[in-house]
Parts: sequence; structure tokens; C-alpha cells
Amino acid sequence: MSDATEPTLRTEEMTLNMGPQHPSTHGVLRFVIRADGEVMREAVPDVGYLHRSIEKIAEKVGYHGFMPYTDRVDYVCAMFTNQGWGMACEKLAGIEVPRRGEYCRVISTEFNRIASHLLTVGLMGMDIGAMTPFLHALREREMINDLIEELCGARLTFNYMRIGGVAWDLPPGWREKALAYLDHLDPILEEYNALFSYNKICIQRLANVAPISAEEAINYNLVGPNLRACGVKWDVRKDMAYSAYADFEFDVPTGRGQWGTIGDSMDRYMMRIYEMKESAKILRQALTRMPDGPVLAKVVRNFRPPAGECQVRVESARGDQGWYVVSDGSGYPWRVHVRTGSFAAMGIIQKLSRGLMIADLVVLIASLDVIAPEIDR
Amino acid sequence: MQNWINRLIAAGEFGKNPPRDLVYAAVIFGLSAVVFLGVAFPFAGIVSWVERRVWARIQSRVGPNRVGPNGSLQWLADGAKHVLKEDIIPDEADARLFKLAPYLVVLGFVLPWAVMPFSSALILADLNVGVLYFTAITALTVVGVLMAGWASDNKWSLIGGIRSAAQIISYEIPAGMSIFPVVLITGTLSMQGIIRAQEWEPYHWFLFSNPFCFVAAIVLYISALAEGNRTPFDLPEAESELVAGFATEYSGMRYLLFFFAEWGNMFIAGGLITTLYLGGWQAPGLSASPLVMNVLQLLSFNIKVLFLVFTSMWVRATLPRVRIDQMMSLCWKFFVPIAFINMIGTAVWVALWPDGNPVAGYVMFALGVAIALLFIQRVMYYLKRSRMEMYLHPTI
Amino acid sequence: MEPLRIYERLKERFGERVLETIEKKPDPFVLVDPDALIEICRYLREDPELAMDCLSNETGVDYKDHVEVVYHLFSYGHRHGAVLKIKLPREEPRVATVEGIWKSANWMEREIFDLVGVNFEGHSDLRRILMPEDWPGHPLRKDFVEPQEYHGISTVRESPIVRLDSHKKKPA
Amino acid sequence: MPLLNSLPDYVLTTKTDELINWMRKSSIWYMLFGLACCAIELMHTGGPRADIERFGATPRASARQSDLMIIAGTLTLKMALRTRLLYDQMPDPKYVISMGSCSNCGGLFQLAYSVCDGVDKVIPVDVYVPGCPPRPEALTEGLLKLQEKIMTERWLAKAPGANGEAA
Repeated sequence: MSDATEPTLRTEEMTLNMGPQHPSTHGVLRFVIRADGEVMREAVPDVGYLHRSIEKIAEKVGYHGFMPYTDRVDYVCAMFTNQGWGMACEKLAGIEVPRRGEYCRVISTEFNRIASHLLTVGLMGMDIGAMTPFLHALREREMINDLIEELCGARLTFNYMRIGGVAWDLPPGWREKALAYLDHLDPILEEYNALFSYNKICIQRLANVAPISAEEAINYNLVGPNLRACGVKWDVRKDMAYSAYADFEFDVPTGRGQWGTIGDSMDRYMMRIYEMKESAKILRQALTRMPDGPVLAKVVRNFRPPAGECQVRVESARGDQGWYVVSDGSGYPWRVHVRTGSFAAMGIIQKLSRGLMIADLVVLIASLDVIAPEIDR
Repeated sequence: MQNWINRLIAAGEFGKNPPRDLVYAAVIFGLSAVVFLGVAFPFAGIVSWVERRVWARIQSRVGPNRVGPNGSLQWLADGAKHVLKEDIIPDEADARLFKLAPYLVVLGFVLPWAVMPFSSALILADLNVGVLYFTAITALTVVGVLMAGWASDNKWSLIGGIRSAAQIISYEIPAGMSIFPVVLITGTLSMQGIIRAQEWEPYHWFLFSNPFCFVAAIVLYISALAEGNRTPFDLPEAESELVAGFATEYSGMRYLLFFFAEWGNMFIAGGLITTLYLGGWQAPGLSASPLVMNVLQLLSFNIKVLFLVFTSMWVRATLPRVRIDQMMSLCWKFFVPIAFINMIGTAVWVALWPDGNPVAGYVMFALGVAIALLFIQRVMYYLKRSRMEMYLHPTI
Repeated sequence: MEPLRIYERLKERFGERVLETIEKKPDPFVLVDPDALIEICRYLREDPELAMDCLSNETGVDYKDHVEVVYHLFSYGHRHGAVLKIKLPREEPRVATVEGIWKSANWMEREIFDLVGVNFEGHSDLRRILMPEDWPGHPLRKDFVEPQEYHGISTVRESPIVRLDSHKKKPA
Repeated sequence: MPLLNSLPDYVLTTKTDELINWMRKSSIWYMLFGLACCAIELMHTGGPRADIERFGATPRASARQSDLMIIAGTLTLKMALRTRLLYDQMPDPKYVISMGSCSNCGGLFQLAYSVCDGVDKVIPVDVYVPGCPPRPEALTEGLLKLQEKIMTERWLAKAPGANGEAA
């Protein structure tokens, strides 16, 4: 059955299964890849391997009891999910958080943002074959973990915030340690750049891989660093200033495409490095301008917000996190939904993967910074 | 050893009495096996331990340090564990090829030891086509790797195998071309002959004999990294992309063979470069006793080789991995033309100065030292700064 | 533009098909006719003064007598947002997909289909997303009962205290 | 599993066992199998401060080459079937450490509809490490406990209680 139009050398498509256990899928994701040799036709994501029904549990455990579960929505930066849940409940019940409480929130979340971004850039290193940047990032993370552990007693799942503020004030001497760490961070980031970010091979691997245009990013609802890398100057902290962010001066870095096109993987990667620097800036201001006062507003133990619904948006390390809470006036929320950055980012992978190489898919996943629990919840 | 066998043959012992000759042959084979197992595998194992320790140090960790003094017997535990582990042959695999593949890889790793010139006397067989034999035998690895990738019936393995084949065959060309300058200068293919044409002083090494050789040595080193599947060219076993590449389905003893071949190949590639460009076993003539001289030569050779091995570990711990198309374009667009230019340039050089240009050696050596010093200065800068920061930090 | 102002505009434009505006604090929302959803969404996106270019959230809520689908829209150009809601019957809820207007709806609608059980007509790839393909029911429905067993794995775990007690009782 | 239960114990067999066990415990290669929150602590355990490679434990990406499976995190029902498959792919002798409350018993997520309450419903577990998530030090302790357990195994010598009349 030879057709004149048919090419003489026919290649067969190969279907590859990547995951759920695969070193570079950052948790348990699965991709079904249709590939022609090294070039992919399409990578279809299959998620849900870490669906822990957190939204359903919220309906069973009540408002205060749900706080530890929010840690598990995004374990790499659990402070933000804590804060999102706290803010949603406060908005429903109209609770005002004390000024010092807001500052504590800002400080803890910004430290957590640095820790999260360190892991992201480190994992990017690991995914393209450089183990050393990853382990150096872990080394820096350990120090932040120490600081946060001193603050709230946990290294990873903090449960630090409460509805109406935070659980504990800063311990004595913590401020100085935190400031000393920030002095340590800046040269380390420079060293990190010299080791990895500005490495020629790294730039070659990342630049021009899977660029996203600004319209496409908005259409697919990309958020946070991924959106900013496409050149959209939008940061919830700046544009819809919540908590105490209106008090601080910081820049919103956007992708400029100095290594390739705007919105490519290199831009998305560098966005994390820039944001760490901005976070350090915010932290310095917050730590020096800390007001006095209580950290926790008076909230009844039997918390029953009036019936109603609200959505709050928090700028987490993985971008704008939307907490949608419906209350029916009882002690248990009627419905909780959290819209996360990774979920949206996963949706775009299928489209971006067309025509990429298998090695680029790994870069794409790492640069979008997807985390399995945030997708599946 | 070669001399000993030659003597046996010359004495007319062979061929007289077939049954006894078989015994002799068996003894010789047995001895070679002992030599290979006793030299090649421990070398590979120790290199693997050194690699893990060096790597850990660069990553500010400790590395294996519980088994034996400083963990130096780690490779023995790893090896013995793998021997005793279950050996799985997947149902869908092509069992015969699956079993054969590791042996081919090991063959490609063990046979080059026959022409490895450890000192003026310590060489199993000083073939007059030593270099040719070397390049031919090491290419056996690619057959094994491709076979492993195909027979595993796992698509990740297949991609790994194909990548490896493409990579090794491509980089054979610049590697082979980079051997030619030395052959042109010396006019011999024997390993010992090439070493004897150099002297122990660095400026008499072929590395510095002319600018083309200098570039050729670097091309050869990078090609050797690529042929040994080392970072930044470790695409065939790219952990984050292909799980474990061609070795994904291998377990137990068979995986161990791949594992040791990988580290052994580093030593072998180092040995080739040392022989060709770094003066081989040449050592300063401190003593007239041949025994002492041989020990010195052994030290000299091993230090040079281990330095190259250490450099490749360093590179591995620092650099990310390139993509397959970038790797190919690096080979075909840059290395192959450069290697050809080196070859032609050296030919012209040899035509101009048949006995070598003495001034060039000193000038190139000075240049090399300058480059090394610049590099060390840069390393020291970062080393000092990061040390200082770590020390000042309150929470560590 | 304030959300309430947007809802007024919608009411002016679509009249009857915008059912009611609920000005409850903290987030007011507008209830629209499911049949007119696509038209309203297209208007919201394409009107230059509204330009809701981002569907920031879409989720389903089960209220024992009906199911609601909530659309949180946002405009990056004008920095304003709106909340749209549709009411659907609890048995076999169906609504047209907004995937053609906002691409991000693709995965969110798959999630709603999976967890709440709303069918989106015209969706390009309506499969279960989080739960396994062979999972019974829609977990975020209020009347969902957890199955006792999945592929031979029991989903109940007896309390270790019960086991300890039974051990104590045995000799007696 | 005792191989030669019919023979009496000799010094040779027990010493060989010790040697085998010592080699096995000194080179436990674990599979990179991060499921949830504990995966981050698992990374930290391999990281600079709690460097688990000191004990000869290195991460491997392929199940075929690993001796130890660290179940780090919540095991959902969808993943449970895969975990079983991966466990079957590992060559003997293989060990499992259940890391964290979720994989020990379901932990916080016992309330959930989609979570397998405890990994021991799917595969046998050697060491349970409590915590949510356990600190890297706790996981290191778990590894040391596993090493102790490996040292008590009998391969050639009689297993205790495996004499002829024991039944």
C-alpha cells in the first residue's frame, strides 16, 4: 500500500510513561508522552496521585481545626496556605488582625518564600544534571528551617498562624539572627548565580525553551512568578496589598528575556532568584520597623462566621493563591476551595510540550515550579 | 609478563606436549584473570569511593565514611551486596542479549588494561599498535550499552542506549583525530614508544610541544568525558530524564558490572591522555636501581591519571548536563573541525621542525602555567569568600 | 470598576437573563441563567470596559437541593473582578463549557466534573482528573459515602487502642 | 529466610551470615520515592546536614537497583496500586521504611476518602518512623534501626525457632 505522498522512511510514534515515580516529576505526577525519537509530539499530564481530599476534610473539622491541614496543601511554602485560610476566615467574620501580628505574618511568609524558591532553583539544577546547586540550596534552606523552627516549632508544616493573627510572637534574639541570615543570603545568591544561573550550559538549556506569551499566560491563568516572567507586572502583594505589604517598598521583577525570548524557562527560573532578593528587602524593612503590641486578635474558640462567602488572594511562592470559602453560619465551613498556582501551570504543559525534546520537558516542569500537593490537594 | 610468556615460547616449551600446554594456557589465563580482577576492579572501586567523597566534599557533605577507615571499603560492600542480590531478567526482555550486554561493557573496560603502561617494566603487552588497540577495544562498550538498551524492553533504556551509541560514535572522531598529532610527532603507535619520546619535565611533554597539541589534548579530554558518559555528557544515564538510562532494568551483579565499568573507564581515559600528552610514567632519574625507578614511575603515572580523574569528578560536580542536540552540534560543528585543524597544523609543524621546536615547549609551558594560575586565583576567590560567610554565620 | 457596578451593567445589557444580584458581604455575586452563560461570559471578556481576560477560579458547590457553579473573573487590565454563579439541578447537572473563552477552564471544569459531578457540554477532554477512572460517585457531593474497599485495599483502619484492648481481654 | 535449616549451626555459617549482613547494611541504596510532605525531609536527609550517605545509602532512581523503599508521605488509593508494582520490581532482599504518620496509619488524613490508611495494607513494612513529617534525624535513626534489623537476619544459619519440631 504505497502512497506517493507517504514518506519512504516511516517513523513510529513511541508512547512513554513518565511517572508517577520518576526523579524529576517533583512528587507524584505522571506524564504520558507521545514521542518521535527525542522530540515529543505531546505530553499529557495525569494528576491526582496525591489527592488527599483536603477540601472535603475542611467540611468535617471546623475552622480552627483546619489550620494544620492547610500546611499540607503546599508543604514547600506552608505559611502562605496558613495565611490564606486565616485571611479568608477573618474576612468572613470581619476580624481585624493586630499590626504586630501582620508583621509576624509578613516575616514568616517571606522567609518561607525564600526557602521555597531555594528549593525550586535547586531542583532545577538537579533536573538538568547538576547536583551541587541543589545541595547548596538545601544547605541554605536548613538555616531558614532553623529560624522558622525557633519561631513556631516545626521545620516544614508550621501551623504558625491562627485566625486573627499568629500563634506566637518572635522569640527573644530572633530578630538579630534573622538579620544576620539576610546578610549571609545576598553573597550566597551571587555565588549561586556564578555557580549555576550564569553557567553557559545552564543558559543554553533554559533559554528559549517553551516561551509563553503574556496573553497566553493570562488565558491559561498562570500566576505569580510564572506570570511575571511573561512580562505581566502583577503581584498581589503590590496591586491588591493585603496584610502589611502596603508599608514596604519593593520591586516587582518581570521577565525581560535577556537570554532568549520573554517568558522562556530561563526567565521563569531567574524570576525566583530576583524574588528572593526582593523578599530579603521586605524582610529587612519588616524586621527593623516592627511595631509593638499583641500578635493575636481575640477570636472565640467556637468560631462561627456569619453566613456568606468570600475569596481572598494571597501571593504565595507559587503565585496567587485563591481561597474560596462558603460559610453557612455553623461551626463548619460549607465549602472550601483553593485555587493554586500549580494547578493552572499544569494545565498549560500539554500545550507547551508539543515539539519540545524529552530533556526540555523536565526543564519545563521545573521552571513552572509545579508541586504535586498543590495540584491535587 | 609479556616477556615471561615470550621466554616460555622461545624456550620451546609450547607446542611440544599438547595436554601440558593446555595446563600452561589455563595457568596463564588464570593469572591474567587474577591480574585483571585484582587490579582493574579495585581501581574502579576505589575511584568510585573517591568520587563519592570528592563529590560530597564539593557539595558540603561528608560522604560515605562508615565502612572501613574513612569509608574506603565502601566499594567492597557495594560490590558484595550486588553480587548477593536477586538478579531480575524482565519477562519481556531479550534474555540472551540482556545477559550478554554487561560482559561486553566489561570487556571494553578490562581489555585496555593490557596496554596500560604503568611504568617502564609494568606493562602486560607493549603492542606496537597499542594506541590503535586501545581505541578499538574501548569502542566495544558502545555495543554493550546499545545491546543493554535494546534488550531491556524498556523505552527509557532504549532511548538511553541510542543516545549512548550516537554520542560515543560521534565523539570517537574528534578523540581519534586528537591522537594523531602525537602519532605524527613520534611516528609510533606503541604506548611505551610514545612515553619514551617524552621526558619527565613538563615542558618536554607533548601537551606543550606545540599549540596544536595543547588544543588537541583538551579536545581529547572533553571527548573522553563524552565517551565515558560523564557529566556534562551523561545523557545516556541522565537520572532526571531517563531514570537510569540503559541500565534501568538491570539489577544485582549485572548492574554492578556497568557500575564498575563506568568508574574504570574514567581511569582508562585518564591513562590514555597521560600516556599521550602528559609524559606517561616519566619520572626524574633519582636512582640507578631499576626497582626504585619503577616505583617512582608507577607513582608518577598514577598521580597524573588520578589528577585527571579528579578533574572529571570536579567537572561532574559543577556542570549541568547538555541537551542531545547541543551535544551533537558541539561535536560535529566544533570538535571535528578543530581536531582536523590540529592534525594538519601538527603535520606542518613537524615538517618545519622535524626534531621539535625547543622554544615552543617553554613558551607553551609558561602559557599553561599562566592559565592554571588564573584559574586557581578565581577558585580561591570564591573559596575564601564562601568560607568567610559560613564562619561568620550565627546559626551554623 | 466596582463589582456591583459591573452587575448593574450586566443587568442593563441582559435584562431577564441575569437572575439576581446578591449584595451579601463580603463578596457580592450575581446569579445568571445557565443558558445565557456563554453569551454573558463572552460579553464580559470582550467588552473593552470590562475586559475580564482571566478566569481566575471556577468551582462547584453542592447545596443539598441544588448545585452551583461559581466563576471568579478577573481583569488584569482594569484590575477589577466579578463573581458569577449559576444554579443547576442536583440530578444530572449540565451546563455549557466556557473553555472556548478562557483556556484555564479546561482543567477546572474537569475537576468540577470529577468532584461535584457537573457535566460540561462541549468540553474537549472531560475525564476524571483527580480520582481514578473507576472511582464511584463524586466525592464533594454532600451525600457521598466513602467506599469500604478499593481494589482489595480496605479504606478503614481499626484504632490501635481497640486492638490493644482485645489483646488484654483474651487471657481473661 | 534460612537456607539450610536441616544442618546444625556452625561457626562458619554464622560468621558468613554476619559478613553478608554487614555488607548489606553498609550499602543500603534507597529509591527516590517522595510522595508528599515527607519527600522534602527525605531530600534534607540526603542533604548537607543530615547526610545519610555517610552510612552508604545513596539514592537510586530505578527500582531495580534499590534495596530500600522509603515511603515518604501520604499514600493515596490511586498511588497504592503503583506502589505495590514498584515494590514487586525491586530485587530481593528488599526493605521498606514507612516515613511519617500518613504512611504509618493515615495520620491526619484518616478522615479523607481517597487516602490509603497505612502503607502496611499494601506492602510489608520493616521500620516505622513517626512524625509529621519526621525530622531528618528521625529518618537517620530509622535507617540505623533498619541496619540493626538487617544484622539479625539469618541466611545460612538456622533461624531461631526453626528446628525440626517447631511448627
